[in-house]
Amino acid sequence: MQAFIYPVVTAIVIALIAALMLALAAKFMSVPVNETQVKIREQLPGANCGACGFAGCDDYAAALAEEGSTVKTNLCVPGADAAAAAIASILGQDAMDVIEQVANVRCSGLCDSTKPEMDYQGIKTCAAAKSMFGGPGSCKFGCIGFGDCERACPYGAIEVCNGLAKVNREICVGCGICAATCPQKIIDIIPDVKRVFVACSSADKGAVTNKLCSAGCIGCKLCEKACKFDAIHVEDNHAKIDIEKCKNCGLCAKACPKKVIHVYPKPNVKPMVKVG
Amino acid sequence: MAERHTNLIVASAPHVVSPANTASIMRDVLIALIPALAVSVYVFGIRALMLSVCCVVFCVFFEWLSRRIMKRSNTIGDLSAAVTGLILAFNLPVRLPFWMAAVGCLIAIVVVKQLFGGLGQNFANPAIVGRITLFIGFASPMANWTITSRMSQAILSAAEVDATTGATPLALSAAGLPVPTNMEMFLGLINGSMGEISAAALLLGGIYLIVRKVISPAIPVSFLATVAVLSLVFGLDPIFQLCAGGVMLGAIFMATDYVTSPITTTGRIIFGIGCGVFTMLIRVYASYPEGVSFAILLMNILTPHIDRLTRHKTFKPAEGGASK
Amino acid sequence: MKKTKLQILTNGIIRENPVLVLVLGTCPTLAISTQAINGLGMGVSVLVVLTCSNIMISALKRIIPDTVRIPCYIVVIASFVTMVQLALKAYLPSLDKALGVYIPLIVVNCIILGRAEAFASKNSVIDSMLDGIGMGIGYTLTATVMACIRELLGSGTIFGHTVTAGTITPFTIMVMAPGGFFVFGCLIALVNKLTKGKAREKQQNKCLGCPGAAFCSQKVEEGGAEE
Amino acid sequence: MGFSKHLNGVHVNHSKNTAGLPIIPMPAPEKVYIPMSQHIGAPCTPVVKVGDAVKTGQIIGDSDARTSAPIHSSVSGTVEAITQGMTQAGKIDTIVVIKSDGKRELADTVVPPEINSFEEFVAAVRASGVVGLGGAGFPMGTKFNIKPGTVEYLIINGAECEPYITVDHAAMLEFTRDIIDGIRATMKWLQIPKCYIGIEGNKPDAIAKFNELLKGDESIKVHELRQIYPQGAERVIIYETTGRIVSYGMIPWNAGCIVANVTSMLKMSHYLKTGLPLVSKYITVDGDIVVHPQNVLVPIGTPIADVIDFCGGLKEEPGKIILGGPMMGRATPSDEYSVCKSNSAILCFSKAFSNQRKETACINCGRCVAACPMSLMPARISRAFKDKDVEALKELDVLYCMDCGSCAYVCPARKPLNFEFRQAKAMVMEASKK
Amino acid sequence: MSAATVFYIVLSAIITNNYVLSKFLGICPFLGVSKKLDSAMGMSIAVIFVMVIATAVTWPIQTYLLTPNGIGYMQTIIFILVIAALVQMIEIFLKKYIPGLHKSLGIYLPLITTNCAILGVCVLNIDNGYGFLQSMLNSFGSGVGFLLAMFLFAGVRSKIETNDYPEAFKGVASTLVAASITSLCFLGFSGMLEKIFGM
Repeated sequence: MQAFIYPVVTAIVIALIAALMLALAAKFMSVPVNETQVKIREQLPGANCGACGFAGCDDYAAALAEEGSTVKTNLCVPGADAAAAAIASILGQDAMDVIEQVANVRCSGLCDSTKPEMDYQGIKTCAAAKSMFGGPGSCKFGCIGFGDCERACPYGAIEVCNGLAKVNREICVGCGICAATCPQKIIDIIPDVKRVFVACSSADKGAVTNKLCSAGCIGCKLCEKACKFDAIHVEDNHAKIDIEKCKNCGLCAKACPKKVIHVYPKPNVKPMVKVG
Repeated sequence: MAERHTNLIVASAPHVVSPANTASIMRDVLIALIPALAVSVYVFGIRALMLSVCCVVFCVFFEWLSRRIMKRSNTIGDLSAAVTGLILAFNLPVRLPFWMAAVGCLIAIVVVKQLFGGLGQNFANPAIVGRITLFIGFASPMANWTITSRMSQAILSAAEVDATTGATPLALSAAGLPVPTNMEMFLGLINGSMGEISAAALLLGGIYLIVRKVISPAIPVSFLATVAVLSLVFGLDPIFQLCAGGVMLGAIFMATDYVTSPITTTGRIIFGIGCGVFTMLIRVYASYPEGVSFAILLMNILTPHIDRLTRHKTFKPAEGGASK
Repeated sequence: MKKTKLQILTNGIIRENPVLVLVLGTCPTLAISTQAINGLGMGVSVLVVLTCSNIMISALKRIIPDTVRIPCYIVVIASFVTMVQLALKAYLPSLDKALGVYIPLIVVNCIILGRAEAFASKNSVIDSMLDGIGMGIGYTLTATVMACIRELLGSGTIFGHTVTAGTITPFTIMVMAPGGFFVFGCLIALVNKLTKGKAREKQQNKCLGCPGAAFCSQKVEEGGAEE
Repeated sequence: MGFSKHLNGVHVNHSKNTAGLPIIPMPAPEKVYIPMSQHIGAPCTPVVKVGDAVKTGQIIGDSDARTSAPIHSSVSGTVEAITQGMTQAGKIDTIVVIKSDGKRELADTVVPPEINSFEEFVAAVRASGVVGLGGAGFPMGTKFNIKPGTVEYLIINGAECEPYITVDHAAMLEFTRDIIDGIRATMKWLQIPKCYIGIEGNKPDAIAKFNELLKGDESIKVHELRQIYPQGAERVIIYETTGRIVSYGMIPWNAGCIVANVTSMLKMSHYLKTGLPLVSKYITVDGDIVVHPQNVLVPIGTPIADVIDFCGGLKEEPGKIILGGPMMGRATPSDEYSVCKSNSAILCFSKAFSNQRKETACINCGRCVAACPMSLMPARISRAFKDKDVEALKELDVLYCMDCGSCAYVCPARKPLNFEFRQAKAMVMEASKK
Repeated sequence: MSAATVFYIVLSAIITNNYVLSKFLGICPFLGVSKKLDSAMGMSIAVIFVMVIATAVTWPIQTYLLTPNGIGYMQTIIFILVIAALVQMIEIFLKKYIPGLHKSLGIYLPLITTNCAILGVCVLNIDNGYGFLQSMLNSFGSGVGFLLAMFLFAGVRSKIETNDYPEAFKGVASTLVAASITSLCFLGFSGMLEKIFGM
């Protein structure tokens, strides 16, 4: 009988002592933690992309937990509606939809549509190349094509093909890291619902652009005439679309002689035209 | 208007570069190893040459193969694999079966170097790890020393007394037997790993490397000096300790491997001293007779820390000096 | 998505192999895999403990209060470990001697605690048992394979039977510490290759490589450590 | 760090092929293309219109900004166009195109200035259009616009440590007297007690000539610099002559010094004597494929192609054309760019010579660490740059890199180290802005 | 106990019988927390701390409670209970009274409960038949040995962390190969301490 009692009693006594001490310790030495913040942080994807405007996910969670109602719950673009809803429910607020954003490259100059101006033998990044006479291409406004954006994208949504960055709109969450990285500043972050874009940023005069790139906007203003909503205008020698006014009709794209206005298919429909 | 020149090369300054490149440095190391190779062929016979060629060929082959499998650029042209192969060969006893040497090459090139991304990214010297692995893995073949008629009388007579003592001078010394004279040690008329026997030939190579500015004297000098000083401290003959075993080969060719040694001169001196201290500690106290390779490996592992602590101080005014 | 019983059972063998994919229980695997028999013995011991503790914890999951669940799990596991230890001592004393301290250390083998926390505390008794058996087989296979490789290369034998010894000089370093790390690394690389990198994502993305993964309240990342 | 210790550097092959050759003036080209930003600071706005007739030395661009220098027409003729275009500085800039009438008539404004006060001196220096002609392009007028008496040392940079370039050397031999006059004027108006003329030891004739003319003048001393690149870098020459340390975030004035290039001093001196502003530049034309390597006096704005033609053209299709020295100069994409104030050389190299950089892996040899004059750790900075580790870059003091290129010169792996560091600096600046 | 014995026990636990590199105890944190030197050192110091305290508690329990009552087999259960409670206690204590230390060590404490090196050292002290003082020395030495291994390996990892590994070897696999090479150099010291201290 003793063979059973000793181990059981010892184990119980030691366990009790340990439990008691821990319970006492927990009671007298506790330090409060902000659990809301931890919970919110768990809902965020942890990409630390900064699309919310805070310095990383932790920061955003802290701001939400501490300032509550003053910080919007729908700022996390990568986490999309799911994260927004989860955060809202943690904070006991109504869920808000995230305005889905997507990146768009304002250039269509593929390797065969434009020519290099020099034999660039430096570091193969766009930022470095830009510091050398504005990049190896003869057009100084377009995509340099060394893929700084591709390396920066945490989602693998942007890729350089044939010398031009292309965004995969299915994967892109619109976090804006590529736009911040691009030394040419030709990547825009725009609401996903907008589907008509001018894929050129050249500020060269039409004649110059025409000489340098077969896929460049020459500022002919045919699109301006085609647009029924006064949404497209030529500024800085290339067409620009006013996002507020654009109704996605695509008439400008039909009118464009250089085919630099692209129309993306509606979301959730298989893409018909690939970017660029 | 003149004839136009367009589409020129645009690259960043400087537009001129020093003549030394990786391949030329490695070539210099290979040249510096020739005297030691010659001595080992003289002492051990033609098999020394065969084993060396075998190691070089295997190393280059493994380098080529692994780069190919990883679908990366071919790097055998930088000659670093050939250098590894030759140095590894120098660390082997001349009778070692060729397949064992090949295992060493496999470990050195594939495991230690290419698995970590290739030249410049390994943290331990490939030849050293190759040697240690063989040394521990194939303990008896790696201690199977050969006696030839060109060796010192002390070794020949020791072999006659006891057939099992095909031993190195260090083993003789440990066993309390008479050891070769210092001159014989210096010239290399002894047995041991095939490339490390002749201190004279290795020194010649070392001087060549220093003159060609391939290596800085910091590591060899501090390493050898530490060994000498510690020998005196332990009451041993410093010349014997310097010429015996792998100290010369290690100090001149293995500890000075750029990739695995510190980058600053101060760091290199600390590295050399560390190598010397551990070498002597292992020689005197541990169960292995020779500690050079363990010492260098340990210092290789410590190199990141040494580098961290011996950083150059940037040229700037002392704290609180005039600033904007 | 609900997994079928078969999936639960086979999950642990390759796709979520506890050692090679989740990188749990590395210490005993490395330490005992010098001989195939030890690997097998260790594997079976873990299998038994894992299955029993999974069943027990799953059965008790409603009774155990949430706040003290970890100590409770540990006690349950420790009890089974002690039983296995006593059984080995009685019936296989040579194996017990060979495995030595690593038998009591099964208690802190993260596989067991990890499965208790991640699976058994949330699933039915039957599922938990299957999970335990599957994971246990995964562990046993890995430990045995690794031990076979090391024994073959390092001593030229497998399960003590001479294979190459005598014809090829054994590469003794394989049964020493460096050989253990190396073979383990190569096996993980092999699994990475077979799963086309999916295994690596698992190794990196969660803190599965650390022993406290199951119940670590503060993420280690905060302190700068990762994996 | 004691004064006795020298800064690191690299031994570069001097290749001073044109040393001892006289400076040959080049006739006005058909057209000159004068960019409006040839200096550090605010770009000038054109003050002429298309169709205007201009004369040599007439101001065609000016700015009100404190840090700026006026730009003068280098030829006489008519303004043909004012366009936007890429300049040799790699930026898009306003360019005034002047069609030369071939006469190079001087403007009426070219009369020696009258100087009676510090203010008038500074105004004259500014009006001369002289900028840091060694390559930096900092306006002299701004540099000298300090409180008189606050500077202890005037340092004249005659190191000319870049290989190939010999124009400073030629100018020092030819116009020694003018340079000394310029120095004396500067010392007088800025109340500087002491002047060092730093000349690298490979120009003993220039050192001898200065010593001879300065006999008995204790305030101006010639300092023979070691023959090691980069002795001419501002921070290095200040340290080597005075032992003072100027580093990132400081200007020489913080250390009580003013540094001026020897040619800048000469051009300023010429302006004070004749009133002719900076309209032409001494240029070394050299390189393995130039038919007649020589030193030329080139009107500013002359296309590179014209200068090369003047020197007999090229023996073969060039691989690289470099503006400036081979250590810090810029390779241009084409020879359509024009010469500007801060150029001192045009070097043309064959394709074979240019294609010598094939990057391999860093082998940690430590040559870059031994070479860096700023005692940085280039190999580690390069690694941190590769890892995009901004914290480490900052900690490794990448901002103190002065882009001298010593590290990249010695690198056996042919890594473009200093180019990487330029990117790294941009990364650090970007991060600290946030 | 002579000074030589003291040094022998401590040094052999540090070098020749290094817990991590020759006994494979505490591999998880060795691989997991060695990426940065700071965290590696924090973890190691926490381990030394807990090891010594755990030994101080478990040794008397075994010697005075379990063995005399013939329930030595309860060792595993009791030890792990005690260690778990101890770690928790230490954490709560540090959090309250030495928040600075808690900030630097605290995050490692929960990981230590299941660090097999802790339980291992407690069990091995008993298995080896060490007395109390010897056990304490052995625990301390083992902790320092852990620290040494972490220190060396943190350096190695800082150097190789961002290498371009072959695809399959990225991550844990390459870390293990690096550990393999690191453990190699410890073999060189075998027999050294026995010779020095004449054991």
